[in-house]
Amino acid sequence: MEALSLLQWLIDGLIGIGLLWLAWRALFCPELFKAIVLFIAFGLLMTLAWVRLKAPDVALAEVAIGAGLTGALLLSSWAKLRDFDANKGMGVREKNRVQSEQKTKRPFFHWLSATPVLLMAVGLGYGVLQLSPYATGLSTAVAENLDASGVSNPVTAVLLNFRAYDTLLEIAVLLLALIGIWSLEIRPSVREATLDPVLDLLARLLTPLLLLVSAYLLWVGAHASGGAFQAGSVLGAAGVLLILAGWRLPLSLAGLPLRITLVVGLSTFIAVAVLMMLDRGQLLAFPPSQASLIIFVLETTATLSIAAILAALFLGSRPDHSEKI
Amino acid sequence: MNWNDWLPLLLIACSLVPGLIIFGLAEQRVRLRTTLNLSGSVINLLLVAWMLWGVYHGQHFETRLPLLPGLDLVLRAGPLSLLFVTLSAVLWLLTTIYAIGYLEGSPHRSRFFGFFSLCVSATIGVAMSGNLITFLLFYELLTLATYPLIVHRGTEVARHAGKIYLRYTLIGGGLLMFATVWLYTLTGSLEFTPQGFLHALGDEHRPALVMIFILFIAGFGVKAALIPLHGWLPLAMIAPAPVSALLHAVAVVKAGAFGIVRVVYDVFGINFATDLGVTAPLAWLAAFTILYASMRALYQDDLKRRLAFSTISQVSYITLGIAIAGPIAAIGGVVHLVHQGLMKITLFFCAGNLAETLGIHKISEMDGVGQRMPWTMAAFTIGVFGMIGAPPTAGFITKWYLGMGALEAGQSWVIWVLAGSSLLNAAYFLPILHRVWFRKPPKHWPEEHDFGRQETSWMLLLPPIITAFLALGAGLVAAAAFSPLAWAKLIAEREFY
Amino acid sequence: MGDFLLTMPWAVVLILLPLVGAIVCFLWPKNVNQLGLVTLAGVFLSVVGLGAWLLENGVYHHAVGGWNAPLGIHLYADGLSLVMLGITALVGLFVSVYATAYFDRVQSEQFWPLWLFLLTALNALFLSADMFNLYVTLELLGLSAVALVALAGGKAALNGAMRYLLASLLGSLLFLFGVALLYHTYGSLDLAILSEQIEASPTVWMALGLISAGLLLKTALFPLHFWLPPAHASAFSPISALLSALVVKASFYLLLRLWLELFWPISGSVAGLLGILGVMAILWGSLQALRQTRVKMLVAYSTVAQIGYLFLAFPLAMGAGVTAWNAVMYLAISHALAKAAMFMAAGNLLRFGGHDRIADLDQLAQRLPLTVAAFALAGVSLIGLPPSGGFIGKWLLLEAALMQGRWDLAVVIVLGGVLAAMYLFKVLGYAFTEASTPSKVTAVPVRMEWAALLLASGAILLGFLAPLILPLLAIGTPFDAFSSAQEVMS
Amino acid sequence: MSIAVLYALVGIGLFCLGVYALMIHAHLLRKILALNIMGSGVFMVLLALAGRTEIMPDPVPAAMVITGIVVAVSATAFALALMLKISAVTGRAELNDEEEK
Repeated sequence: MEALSLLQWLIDGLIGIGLLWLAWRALFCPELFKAIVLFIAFGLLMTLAWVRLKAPDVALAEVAIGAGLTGALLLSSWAKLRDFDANKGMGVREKNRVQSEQKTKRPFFHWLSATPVLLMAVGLGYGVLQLSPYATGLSTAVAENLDASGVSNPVTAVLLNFRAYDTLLEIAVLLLALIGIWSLEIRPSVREATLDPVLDLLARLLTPLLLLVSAYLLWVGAHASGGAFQAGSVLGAAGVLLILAGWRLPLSLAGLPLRITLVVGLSTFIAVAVLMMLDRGQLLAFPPSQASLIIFVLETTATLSIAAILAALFLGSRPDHSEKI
Repeated sequence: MNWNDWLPLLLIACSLVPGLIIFGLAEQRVRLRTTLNLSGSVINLLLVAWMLWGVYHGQHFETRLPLLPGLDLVLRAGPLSLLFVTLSAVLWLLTTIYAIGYLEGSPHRSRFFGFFSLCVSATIGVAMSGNLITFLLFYELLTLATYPLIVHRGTEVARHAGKIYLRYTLIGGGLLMFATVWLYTLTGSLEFTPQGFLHALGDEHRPALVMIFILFIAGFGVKAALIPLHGWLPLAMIAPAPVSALLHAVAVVKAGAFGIVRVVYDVFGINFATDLGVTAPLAWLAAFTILYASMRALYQDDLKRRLAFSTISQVSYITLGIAIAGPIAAIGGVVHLVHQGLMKITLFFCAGNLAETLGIHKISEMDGVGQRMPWTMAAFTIGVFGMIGAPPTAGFITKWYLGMGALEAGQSWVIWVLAGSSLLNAAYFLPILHRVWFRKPPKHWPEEHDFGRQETSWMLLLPPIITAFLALGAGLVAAAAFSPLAWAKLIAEREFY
Repeated sequence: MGDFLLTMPWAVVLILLPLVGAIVCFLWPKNVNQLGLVTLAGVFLSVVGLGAWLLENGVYHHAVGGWNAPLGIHLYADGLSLVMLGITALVGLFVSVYATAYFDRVQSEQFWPLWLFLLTALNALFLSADMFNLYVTLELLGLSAVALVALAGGKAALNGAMRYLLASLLGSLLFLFGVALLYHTYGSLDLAILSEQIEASPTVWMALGLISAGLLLKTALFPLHFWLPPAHASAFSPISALLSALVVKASFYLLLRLWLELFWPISGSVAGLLGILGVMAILWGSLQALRQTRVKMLVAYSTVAQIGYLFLAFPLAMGAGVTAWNAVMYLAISHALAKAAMFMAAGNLLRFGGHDRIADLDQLAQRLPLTVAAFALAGVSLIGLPPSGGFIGKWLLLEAALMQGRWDLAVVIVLGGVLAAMYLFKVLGYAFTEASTPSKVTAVPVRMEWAALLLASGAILLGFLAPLILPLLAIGTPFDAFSSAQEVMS
Repeated sequence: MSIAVLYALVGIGLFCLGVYALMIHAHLLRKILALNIMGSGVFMVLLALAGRTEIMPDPVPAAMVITGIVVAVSATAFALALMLKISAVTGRAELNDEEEK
């Protein structure tokens, strides 16, 4: 028992130090590309930390979204930045780029910022250490009401029943980010559209697998770790892969049909909310007998939309506009 | 619903509503604009007459609307209010006629007359205010409404004058707001009450009250152009003549002086103010302003600037009359509200006529102008004698009561101030008269406009002649029941006994 | 009809209606203008309905999903939320009408979904009583606001948007950190439950610090205002109007709500700090505004200064509770109306002359009288001259300051008004003079001029509506939490 | 000190590192990285502190963190797009302070 505990401490200590070290390196290593790779590694280690903290749902979300999709977004943005620089055709561009990637404010400013940050760190640490050693969460409240929620995975119960309103707004945030990006009117870069045979093969092989995983995660979310966000991000990853391989939506689908796919999750959520309001007088109040069905419908449509939005976020430019220009 | 409850509001509406409509009128709709303007001012006069009659017979006119918890917007027609309202109503009608003639054919007239009406509404509001917050409201509205009139010509000089005007008046306004709120936190009331509402306050508040008094005087002193707060006034001369007339005789400086009257009489109460020891320094300040501004006037060649310094000097008679703190001097001070208005507006009308008809702006250009424009200069002469205080003009009445009041209150030094001021007035006005009547006219006037057989347009000529007669009349029939003097006596009685 | 008014769940409609509107505008962009205006009208009516409900029944509670706190999320509305919702709907309606004339086809297709998301976020924020839910609404608010700023597309706007985004995200994370600490101290996210249990402890102090810092950053209180002028000045004018009038107020509202209901027992002692920052914001913002040579930049710095006023209430509340809070709410709504009108007016003159250089305004007083009138009326309220909403607000604030002998604050309140007059009349003065180099002019749509003027008149009208609005604010006595704390102390 | 507190302290460390990096870096991609690491730090505090007692894991913080991760990726995607746009317009992926004056 004692040895096990020591081992645990060792593992957790190493994870903690590793996280801090990776974060430090990702933030301060001279090369941006390396920084991004370190950040992805950081995300993977975070996943491990979530597992250690007994939060497998979060771990799944982290690996798919935190490390995976964010990493992909960062890398593709970095590549596009490099292309801009290349197109400008500066003579000493490589040197310039490296300088710009490392550029920080004046040293005086470093100290000026470091002091309050250190103070804050000390204060926060003290505040956390002063917390009572007994958690005062809502686990009992969740457990007591789990039966009425329609699912047996407590995290899903919180996300889609007890605090479904948060989730509704959260899907709105996702959609909003996409609409925001589209309104920036970024032109697609030429390079994106070329087909890469290796990636193409990879995409062909992986897409069905990812589809399957996604469907499993969606299904399992009701009683074990998984759920709409994890499923959606895996499905979205399939989309990202297809985009990387050079695959594009046919123009006939890139307009209204795509937009409908993007909003179907949020719309269903709202529709359910309103129906429940009319039926039971309270927003998003699911009758316990039908709760599991309702949650399944919500999750399915949400998965579809989340996947579509995430893939579209990755693409960046508006598919129906890009062809017109 | 009692009709009398809404009469004060209606009085304001009959200049405000035409004003707002005029803003929306196209530039060419001269006839409609003129009709609106004149009918507004005529209705206004009739209402004032009705209320004068009513108040004389003991009726009560008061509009009260809630503004904040515990604070109302109050418009009330008391004797003091009506004195000022009557002056404004009469002079508004005349100035409107004058302005129509003066601005004929010039651009932006809709804007001009709109703000002009707004300005009069604000003045009437100031006059009728039944408490300090209402007073403050209309007082600031007046500042805002006069600003576009001052910068009306749109030149760089006008913009600068407007900027300086605002800087002075808004800082003054800020002080007033400060003082008013401070007073409110001490007393919980702002209602104008004869003989004040502060004497009930404990002795420990005396230092605070002295500070509040100083703040009030500083705030109102800006518009009343007490030295050293007068800097904006000579600059504001850049505005068109009707605006100067309005600023000097009716609206702005008068509002300042009226504010001082209100604060001393209806907020502090004259006895309490004397007791606090704040009236004597005020009297010295007023006396200094009277003499110093007169000295400055001596050195001005620009006619309107000389008149401006004369205004600074004359308005302080009002303050002086209040600050002497005796019933007879009070009569002199209050009645000067009206007298100064009548006399000074005459002078400004005449100065405007000279500028508009002959292009004369400087005193050195006025040689022999009496032969070219006898009627205008006759009115001017009456105004000048009034200013000097020669009997039987209105100015004489003022000085007589001020002097008697000072003696009665045991402050004989005031006599010397009055004498000195009269001498100085004579020194800067009489040489003008000499030039006008006894020198030979030049071959060409600086910029002559042709008005046919008359010396100038009748719309420009009529108002100064009427005001000159009024100024003379106020002196001649001072003993009559409805003369300004009779009202001033009524007001003083109410305050002192 | 009366029954209908009282039985409809207006609060829920206020959140879902703009959200549905946003989705519909996104799906079918053909008729965005009409769709958007209908949505806004619906939102406006819903606020009226909610107001009627509140007047009848007092505060509004709604347990979303039928789950009571602490498990579920509560919607909550009292007088404070109602007034914020009302001002949002009113300003939103006018800005929307303005926007239909301001934007071209493509721009309005982009504008409407984002603006309706913003409106959803605002309404949801004013109605939420759950700390984590508030975090989500803050993110929704921040992202939509930044996306709106970026619509203008130019160098300045993109830079402004980025700065704004970084500040906004940093603010949200600080807020979330505070929420995490609170959750782990008391095991709840519900405001009411938290407020019953809260007491001073190092953790709670840290939470207070983090949450306040995050919200102050979003409210752009000096010295955290650096992001505001570039973002507000470079966005499209109707968007600047929304940001200055509403978005900044939302985080201020939240700060006020949390300090009043959650932190007051402990935060009273540090309220003076906010007051000092407020004073500095007034002075610094005004001086910066005086230095500006462009109208929109000047108006943006004026926002920095006016935000300072809102924070003067915190040190004053100790002795003059309700008066100070009434003052600050009155100032907030007057500023919302006036500043929106002012940005719209600035948009008009930009459209008219193609520039907003103050020295070259070229006789606008004659050529664009409605716009200049709008600017002037809005200015009157901002300066705090009577009769206007700003005057009532400053009067109450001054009263609160003088009641407890805070001369320093009283002087700053008056001085700030004078400074505001100086920089605003600088613009107005040049509207009377001729420019040295006349520029080509474009006609301004009538709708844009009237929208600005009516909104500005609203700011003036507020000067007479205090007897109506102050009782509304008192529904559910949002400022009572404070009074009881005061009693305990005395 | 329990493992929960250990992770919470790591979270605080990540958060503060992120704040520092956000303040001193000029390149926008770094700033975005910094915000993400800050976010991870907050999430870690939020979740770790729930594990102070060993009865059963509290699902509410987990749900909040999942929501937070999704919000963070939305914000990151938008920030990156904005960065690309800035870089396309100005030629640099930095905020230019000088040009506002």
